[in-house]
Amino acid sequence: MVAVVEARALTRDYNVAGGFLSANRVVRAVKGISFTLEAGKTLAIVGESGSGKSTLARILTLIDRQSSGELRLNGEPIDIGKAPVTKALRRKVQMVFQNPYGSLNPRQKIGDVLMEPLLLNTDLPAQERRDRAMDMLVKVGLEPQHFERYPHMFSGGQRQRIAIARAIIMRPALLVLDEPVSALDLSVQAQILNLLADLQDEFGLTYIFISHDLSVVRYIADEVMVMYLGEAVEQASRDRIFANPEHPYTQALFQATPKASISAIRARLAARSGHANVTG
Amino acid sequence: YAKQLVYCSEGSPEGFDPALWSAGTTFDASSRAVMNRLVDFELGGSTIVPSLAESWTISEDGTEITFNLRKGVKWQTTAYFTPTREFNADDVVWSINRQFDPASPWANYVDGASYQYFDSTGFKAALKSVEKIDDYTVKFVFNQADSTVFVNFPMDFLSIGSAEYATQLEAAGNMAQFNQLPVGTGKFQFVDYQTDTVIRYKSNPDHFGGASPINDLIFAITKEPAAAQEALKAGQCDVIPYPIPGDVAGLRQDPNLVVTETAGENVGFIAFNTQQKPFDNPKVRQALNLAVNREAILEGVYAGQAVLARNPLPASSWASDPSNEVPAYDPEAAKALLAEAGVSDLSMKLWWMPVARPYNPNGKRMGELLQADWASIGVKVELVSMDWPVYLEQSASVERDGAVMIGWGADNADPDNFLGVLLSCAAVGTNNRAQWCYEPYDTLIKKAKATFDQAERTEIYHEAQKVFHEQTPWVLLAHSNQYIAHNKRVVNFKQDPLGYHRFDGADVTE
Amino acid sequence: MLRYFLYRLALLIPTFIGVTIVAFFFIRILPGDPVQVLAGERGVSPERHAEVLARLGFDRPLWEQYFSYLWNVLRGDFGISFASKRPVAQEFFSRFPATVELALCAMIIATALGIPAGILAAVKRGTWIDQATMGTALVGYSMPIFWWGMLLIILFSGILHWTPVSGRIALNYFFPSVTGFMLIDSLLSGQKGAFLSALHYLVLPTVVLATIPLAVIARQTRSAMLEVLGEDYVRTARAKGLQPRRIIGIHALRNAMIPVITTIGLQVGLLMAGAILTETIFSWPGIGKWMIEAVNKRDYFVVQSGLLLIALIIMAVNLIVDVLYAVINPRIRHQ
Amino acid sequence: MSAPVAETAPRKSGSMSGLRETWFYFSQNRGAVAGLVIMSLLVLIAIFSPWIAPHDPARIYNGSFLVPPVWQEGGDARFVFGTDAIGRDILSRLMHGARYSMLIGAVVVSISLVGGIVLGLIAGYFRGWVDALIMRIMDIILAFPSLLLALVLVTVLGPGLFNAMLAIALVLQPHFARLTRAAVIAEYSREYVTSAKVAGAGHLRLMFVTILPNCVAPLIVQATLSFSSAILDAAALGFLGLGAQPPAPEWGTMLADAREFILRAWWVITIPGLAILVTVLAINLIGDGLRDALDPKLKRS
Amino acid sequence: MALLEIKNLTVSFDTSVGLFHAVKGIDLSLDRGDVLAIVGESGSGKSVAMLSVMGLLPRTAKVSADVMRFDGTDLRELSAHDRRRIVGKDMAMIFQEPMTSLNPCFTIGFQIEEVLRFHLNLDRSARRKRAIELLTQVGIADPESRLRSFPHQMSGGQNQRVMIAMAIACSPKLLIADEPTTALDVTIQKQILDLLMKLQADTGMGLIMITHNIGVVAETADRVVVQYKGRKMEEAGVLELFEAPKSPYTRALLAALPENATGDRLPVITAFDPETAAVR
Ligand SMILES: Nc1ncnc2c1ncn2[C@@H]1O[C@H](COP(=O)(O)OP(=O)(O)OP(=O)(O)O)[C@@H](O)[C@H]1O
Ligand SMILES: Nc1ncnc2c1ncn2[C@@H]1O[C@H](COP(=O)(O)OP(=O)(O)OP(=O)(O)O)[C@@H](O)[C@H]1O
Ligand SMILES: [Mg+2]
Ligand SMILES: [Mg+2]
Repeated sequence: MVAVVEARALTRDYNVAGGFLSANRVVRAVKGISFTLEAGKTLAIVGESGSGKSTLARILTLIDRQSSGELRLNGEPIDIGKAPVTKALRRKVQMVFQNPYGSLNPRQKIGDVLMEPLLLNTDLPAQERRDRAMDMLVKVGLEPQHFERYPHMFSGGQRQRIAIARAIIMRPALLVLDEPVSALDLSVQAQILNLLADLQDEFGLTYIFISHDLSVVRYIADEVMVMYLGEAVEQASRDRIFANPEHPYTQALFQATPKASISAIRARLAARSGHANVTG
Repeated sequence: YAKQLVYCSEGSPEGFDPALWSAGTTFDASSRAVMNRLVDFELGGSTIVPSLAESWTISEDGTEITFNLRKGVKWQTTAYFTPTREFNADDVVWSINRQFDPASPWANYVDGASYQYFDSTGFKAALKSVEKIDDYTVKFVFNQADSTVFVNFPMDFLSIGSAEYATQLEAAGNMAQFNQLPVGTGKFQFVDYQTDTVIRYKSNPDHFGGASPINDLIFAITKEPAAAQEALKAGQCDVIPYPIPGDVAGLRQDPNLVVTETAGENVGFIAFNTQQKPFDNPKVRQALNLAVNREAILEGVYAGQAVLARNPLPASSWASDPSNEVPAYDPEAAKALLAEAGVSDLSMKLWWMPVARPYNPNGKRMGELLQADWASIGVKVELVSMDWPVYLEQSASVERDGAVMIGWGADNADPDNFLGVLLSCAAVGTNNRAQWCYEPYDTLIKKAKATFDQAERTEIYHEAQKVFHEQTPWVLLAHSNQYIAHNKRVVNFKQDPLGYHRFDGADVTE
Repeated sequence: MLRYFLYRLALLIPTFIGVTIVAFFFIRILPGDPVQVLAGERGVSPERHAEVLARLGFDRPLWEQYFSYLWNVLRGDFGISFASKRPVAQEFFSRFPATVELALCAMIIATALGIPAGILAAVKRGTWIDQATMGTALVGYSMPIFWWGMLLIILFSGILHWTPVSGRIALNYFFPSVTGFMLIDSLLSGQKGAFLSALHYLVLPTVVLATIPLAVIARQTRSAMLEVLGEDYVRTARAKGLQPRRIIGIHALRNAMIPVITTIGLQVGLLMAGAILTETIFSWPGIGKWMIEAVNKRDYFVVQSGLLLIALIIMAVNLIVDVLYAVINPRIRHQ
Repeated sequence: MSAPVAETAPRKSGSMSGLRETWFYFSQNRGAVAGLVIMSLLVLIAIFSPWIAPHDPARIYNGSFLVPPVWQEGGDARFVFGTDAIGRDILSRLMHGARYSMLIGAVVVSISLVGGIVLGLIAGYFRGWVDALIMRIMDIILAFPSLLLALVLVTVLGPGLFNAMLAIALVLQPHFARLTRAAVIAEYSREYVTSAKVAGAGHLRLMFVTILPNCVAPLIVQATLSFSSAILDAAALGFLGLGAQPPAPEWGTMLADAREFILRAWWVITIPGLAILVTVLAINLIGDGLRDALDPKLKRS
Repeated sequence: MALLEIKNLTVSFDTSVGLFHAVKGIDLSLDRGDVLAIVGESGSGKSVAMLSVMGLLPRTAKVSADVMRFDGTDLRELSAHDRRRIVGKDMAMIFQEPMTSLNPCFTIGFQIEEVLRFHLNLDRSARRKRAIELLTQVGIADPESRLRSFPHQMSGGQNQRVMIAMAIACSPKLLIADEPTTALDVTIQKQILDLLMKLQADTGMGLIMITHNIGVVAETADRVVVQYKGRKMEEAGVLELFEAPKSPYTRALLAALPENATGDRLPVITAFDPETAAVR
C-alpha cells in the first residue's frame, strides 16, 4: 500500500523582520518533521500553542512551501516553489480550520462556497456542480434549503459541517484538519467527530487531525505525533503512546490533562479533605 | 504726544528700491514715502514741480536737460545709516547710472531683479549720458528730441537714492539691504517692516519742505478690502485705499468718515485681436461694440463709481477729444452690422481678468455680462482665464485668440502714455493687446511725439482719436473713479489723481 | 526608543525624495514662461530673457536641474522668490510663526475642547448630551470654513464690533519681532495690554481654524472611548471596584488616546489646508496666504520650495506624532 | 488554542439578509434617515432643475441687481432668494448648482474609489516591495496639505471644473488606498481566504472575488465621507477662483463672487454657504448612519 | 449564613430584536471555603449570571432576583458607591482572556498597586511590598523587576497569574473565575488550576469556577451547577454528578465526552427542552 503522504525532514523558517538596524531573525517553526501516513488512517498531531502544528498543516496543504525537506503525495515529490500547484494536485489535499466563523467567506452563499472548488478545479457543467454540492450538503447533515443562505445564518457546528463539505467535495486523498473542534461545545464536538468518522468510512479519507485535546486525539487517531517547539518529540501508534508515553514532554502533557474519571475525583476529594484537616 | 496715522494699505510692497519694481503699492511704501525725485508731482495734482532740482533747462534742440539741484538737503539718519554729507550731484548720477550702466556693480544687485521701468519706458533707449557738471548741476543728454522724455522725471524709478549709503553697503557686501531698508530725502523715514503685516515710518525732521505734522506713519497691510473697510469704521485705520465701489455710498453716510474721489487716470477696455479673423474686420468690431450694454456694466461691475469712456485716454487729459460720444447701445444695429460683414454663428473667446484692478474691479462679472450681451446678437462667448502673470504674458501674444479684457492706469500725465504705449505699431506683441497696427494712426502718434508745442499736439491727438473710433480696435468701457476713505480726524490729506497714496501734507486732529 | 525614532526617520527618506520630485516637476509643468513672469507686467527683451533663463538654470537638462535643486535643498538653499527677490527660506520663516501661532492655538482649542466633549458624549452615550455634542460636532465637521469665517466676521466684527477684522495686534503696540510669535513677543515686550491685544486679534481666526479639528477630535475621541470602554481591561478595572472617574480618566482614556493622537497628527495636514482658507479670509500674514499668492503670481521657487517646506513640516509633525504614539503605546515603545 | 465563540447564529438577525439588516439598522438612526431624505431631495432638484428652476440661471435681469430675498424689505416676488450682483436669480442658480455638487461628488468618488481600491488591493495583497512602493507614493501625496496640492494641480492643469475634480480625486485617493490596504491585510490572514486558496482560487479571484467584497463596508463609509469632502474641497477651490468657470452656478464660486458683499448683501453669501453646509451635513449624516449600520461592533451592544 | 446566596436570578437584555433572556431564574448558594463549578455550553448564561453578581453588566441588562446577598449585604439595593467598596475587595473576579484583560498601557505594578491603594489605603512603599509579595505568591519569578513590565511583555500564563494576584490582593471572601484557563495550554492550565486551588485552600475563600471543560470541573469543584440555555439543569456534589447525573442533559453531556466513548460513535445530545430537563 502506497503512502498517501510522506514527509521527510520538513522544515519551515520564518523570516521575522528585525527592527531597524537589527538583522532579520530566522525562526524555525518546524524542525525536520518526518512521517508516513497510509490511506484511510488518521494521524493526530498534538502539541501546545506555537509548537508549529499549523505551520506544518500549511505545508501539507500546499499553501506554504517547506524551507527544506521532501514532501510526497501518493508517492509524487512535491515542491510548490518549483512548479505551481496544478488543479490535479489541488484536488488531492484539502483543509478544515479551527475557527468555524472565520473560515467561511461572509459574502459567499453556502452553495457558492461548496461549488467554488468544483468551479475552479473541474470542468463540470453548472448543473452538475450544483447537484454535487447539494448532495454534499445533505451528506454533512444540512438541508437543501440551506443552499442559498449566508454563513452568518448558521451556528458554529453547522458552519464546521459546511467547511468539511467544502473540503471533501473534491474527494481529496488527504484532509488536514487544524483543530476542527476546539471552538465547539461538547455536544457539537461530538456531532462533528461522528461526522468525520462517517465520512472516513464512506470515502476512505485520510486525515491529519491537529488538536491539543488529548481526549479527542485518543478517540479519533490511529497514529499520534507530539510536537514541541517545532520538533516531533514522539511519534507512535495511539495505543502505544497512551499506554506508555516515553518523552518527558509527552508525559507532562498527559499529566496536565484534566481527568474526568470518577476514581480521579475520589482521589482528589480525599486529598482535599485531608489537606483541609491539616490546615483547618 | 505723538501723532500717528494708520494707512491700511492694500498689499505688501515688493521691496523698497522703487527702481526695481512696478506696483503702485511698492511705490507708496518706498519712493512716495521715503524718497524724492529731481522733480515731483504737485501734491494732489499731476503738475510737475521742482523737488530735489530747484530748476531745469531744456536745450534748444530738445536733447539736453540740465538740472540745478537744491542745496542743503539732508539724507535721513536712521538706525542703519548715518550720512556724512548732504545730497549732491553724485547721488543723482549714481541713481541713474546704476540702472543705465550695465557694468555697474548695482546692475544686478538683487538676484533676478531688473530695472524694468528704466528699460520699458524707453528712457534707457532715449538716454545718451548723465553728467555731473558740478556738485549741484547735472546734465542729461538724450539721443534725439522727444517730447515724452521729461515726463519720466517725476516717476518712481527715477527716485534719487544716497550714493554714500550704496557705497557703504557695497563695502559691507550687503547690497541687498538697499532693497530692504531704504534711505531717502523724503518726508518720512523708514523704521521697520514686519512681513505682510505692518510698515512703520517716522517723520523726517530734516525734510527740506519742513517736517511732516504726523510723527508716525503706519502702513497696516490689509489685503481684504472688506476687512479694511471694517477696520476704518472701527477706527483701526485712518485711511484706506480702494474701498469696494458698491460700498462707497454706505461709507459716505458714515458721519465719522470722509470719502474723496477723483476721476481715475485710467481706462478699462476690451481689446480684440485685430490681426485675426473675423476681428480684422472693423465692422465686426463695431457690431460687438454696439451690442455692449454699458449702463449695466457701469452698475453691475463698477457699482456706478466710474465714468463711461468716450476716448481711449482719460477725460481729464488735455489731449482728450470731448466731442466724441460714449458708444451707443444698439443690438439691432449690431446685428445688422454683423450681417453686413457676413458673419454668422460667431463664437469667440473672451479673456476675463482674474484680478481686480482700478480700471476693472471685477473681470469675471464683466465677462458674464458681456457674454449675455453678445449672446443676444447671436455671438457665443466662451469665457477663459488664467493666473494673472500668465494672462498678461499670453494675452500680449499676437497669436492670442478672441478678445481680452484689460486696462491701463497712467504712469504720467502724457497722452502718449495711453495713445502711444497702448496702440502704436511698436507695441504690438506687448502692450498693444489689440495687435492693432494701423498706418494712419501710427503716423499721427509718431508725429505728436516729436512735437513740443502742446496745442499742436492736442490737434494731432484729436485726429488720432477720430481714427480710433472709426476702427474700434477696442470696446471702450470706463474710467473708474478712484476713492479714498478716511477718518474725519485726518486733515489736509489730498488724493492723488495718478493713484499714489501720499501722506506729505496730511495731519491728524485729536 | 531611539532606535524606533531612527527607524521612522529612515522611512521618511524615500518620502522626502518623492516630495522633492513632486515639488520640482510640478513647477516645470506649470503653464507660463518663468522669465516672463519674473519680469512682471512690463515685459522683457529677448536677450535678457535668454540671460535670465540661463542664470536660473532653466536651459539645462531636466535631470541636471533636479539634482542641482536637490543638492541646493540639502544645503538649505531653497531658491529666490521672484516676487520679492529674497531667499525663499527667509520669506518662509518670516511668515511661518504666524501660521504656527494660529495653527497651534487652533489645535490647543480643538484638543482641549474636543477630547472632553468626546469623552462626555461617550460616557453619556445615547443621552441628549451625547446627541447634542455629536450633532454640533457633525455640523462643525460639515462646515465650509471659508463661509463660516465670513459669517463670524459679519457677526462679531461687522455687527457686534467685538473682534478686529484683520491684523495680529493693535497698531499702537510696537516692539521688535523676537520669536515671530505675537503672543510671546507681546509678553517679551513688556508693554501693558499687548498680550491681551494679540489674543484679541487671534480669537476669531483661531476659532474658525479650530472648527473642523475640534469636530473631528470630538468624534474620534467618542468612538475611541466607546471602543475602549467595551474592552476586557475596562471590565477588569470595574471588577477592581475603581471609581468611574478613574476608569474613564485613566484606564480608558490612556488607551483611547492612541488613535486620537494619530487623528490629531493627521489633522496637521488638514490644518494647513484650513490655514490657506482662514488666512485668506482674515488676511493673516502666514504661509497659507503666501502660498496662494505665490501660486497666483507664479512665483516659481516659492511654490516649489514652499510646497517642499510645508511637506517637510507635515512629515516632521507626523514623525513626532508617531513617536508620541509610541510613548503612549508601550507595545511599540518596547519593541 | 480554543476560543469559544459566542453563539449568535440562531438569533433573529440570522434571518435577515445583509442588505436588509443594514437598512434596518440604518433606518433606526433618525439623523441618517433625515440625511437621506435631504439628499434625495437634492438629487431630485439636481436632476429636474431645468424644469423646476423659476429662471434660467444665467439670465441677467437688468435693473434687478442685488434684489434681497422676498421676505426682506425691497424683495421681489419673482426672486425668492433674491438676485446676485448682476441680477441673476439665486434660487435658480442654487438649483442648477446642485447638479455641479452632485456631479463633483460622484465623479471624484468614482475616480478616487476605483484608483484607491486597485492600488490598495495590490499593495495589501502582494505586500513586499510593491506595497512599499505604492504606500510611499501615497505618503508623498499625503505629505502635502490636500487643498494646497489640489490648488497647485489645478494650476498646472488649468482652472476648470473637470480639472478640479481630477485634482480632488487625486488627493482623496490615498485614503481609499490605505483603507483598502488595511482591510485587505486584515482579511488576507482570515481563514476563509486560505480556504479559497486551498480550493484553488488564483490571485485575481482571491483579490476581487474573495477579499474585496469583504472590505466594502469601510469603503462605503469612506466613499460617503469623501463625497462630502469632495463637495467641500471643490467649493473651496471655487472660492479661491480655481473651480468651475463662469457662468457655471457652482456654489463655491457663487460664494467667491459674493465676497465683496459681505457687509452689504448678506443673502448672496449666506444662502450658497447654507446650501453647501446642508448638503455636506446630509451626506455626513448618511455616512455616520452607514458606518453604524455596517459596523458589527456597534450593532451588538 | 451562606457567603453568596442567589434566588431566582433573571437577566435579560434589551436588544434591537426585543428582550433576550440570558439567565432565567437561577438559584445559587455558596459557603466560605466552597468550590463551586458552573458548567454549560457556550451562551448558556454562565458569565452573565456572575457578572450580574459583580454588577459588571452593561446598562442594557435588566437584572432581577428574589434574593441576592453577599456576606450579609443585599446586592440588589446597593448603591454604586457601596458596591465599589465590596467589588474588588471582598468579591473579586478573573476572566478568560488574560492578554486582553490587563490594561496594555500600564505596568503590572501599577495595576496591582491600584487595587491596594483604592481598597486598603496603603502607602507607596507598603503597596510595593505587598505587590511583590503577591507576585511571589502566584509564582512569578523575579517579582521586583516584573512590576515594571507591561502585559505584552509577558506570556498568557504569566498574565493570568497577575490577574489572580490582583484578584486576591485584598484577600477576598469570594473569587469568581470565569473560564480562567480556556485560553491557555494544558500544561499552563494545570499550573493555574493548581495555583487557584492552593490559594483557595490557604485562604479559605469561596471560589466559583466557570468552565465548559468537564475535566476542569472534575479536577477542582466540590459542587457543580449545570446550566443550559439560561436555566439550571441540576446542582450536585461533584462525585454525585459524575456517578449519577440526574438531569438527562447532564447525562448526555457526560456521554459526549470522548474519553467516555464506548462505541466507535459518540452519543449525541439532541435538543433538550430546558424546562423539562431541569432537576430541582
Ligand atoms: N507568518 C509567520 N511569521 C513568523 N512567524 C510565524 C508565522 N506564523 C507562525 N509563526 C511562528 O511559528 C511558530 C509555530 O506557529 P504555528 O501557528 O504553527 O503554531 P501552532 O502549533 O499552530 O499553535 P496554535 O496551537 O496556537 O495554533 C510560532 O512560534 C509562531 O510564532
Ligand atoms: N451585552 C449583551 N447584550 C445582549 N446579549 C448578551 C449580552 N451579553 C451576553 N449576551 C447573551 O447572553 C447569553 C449568555 O451569555 P454568557 O456570556 O453568559 O454565556 P456563557 O455561558 O458565559 O458562554 P461562554 O462559554 O461562551 O462564555 C448569550 O446568548 C449572549 O449572546
Ligand atoms: Mg495553530
Ligand atoms: Mg462566558
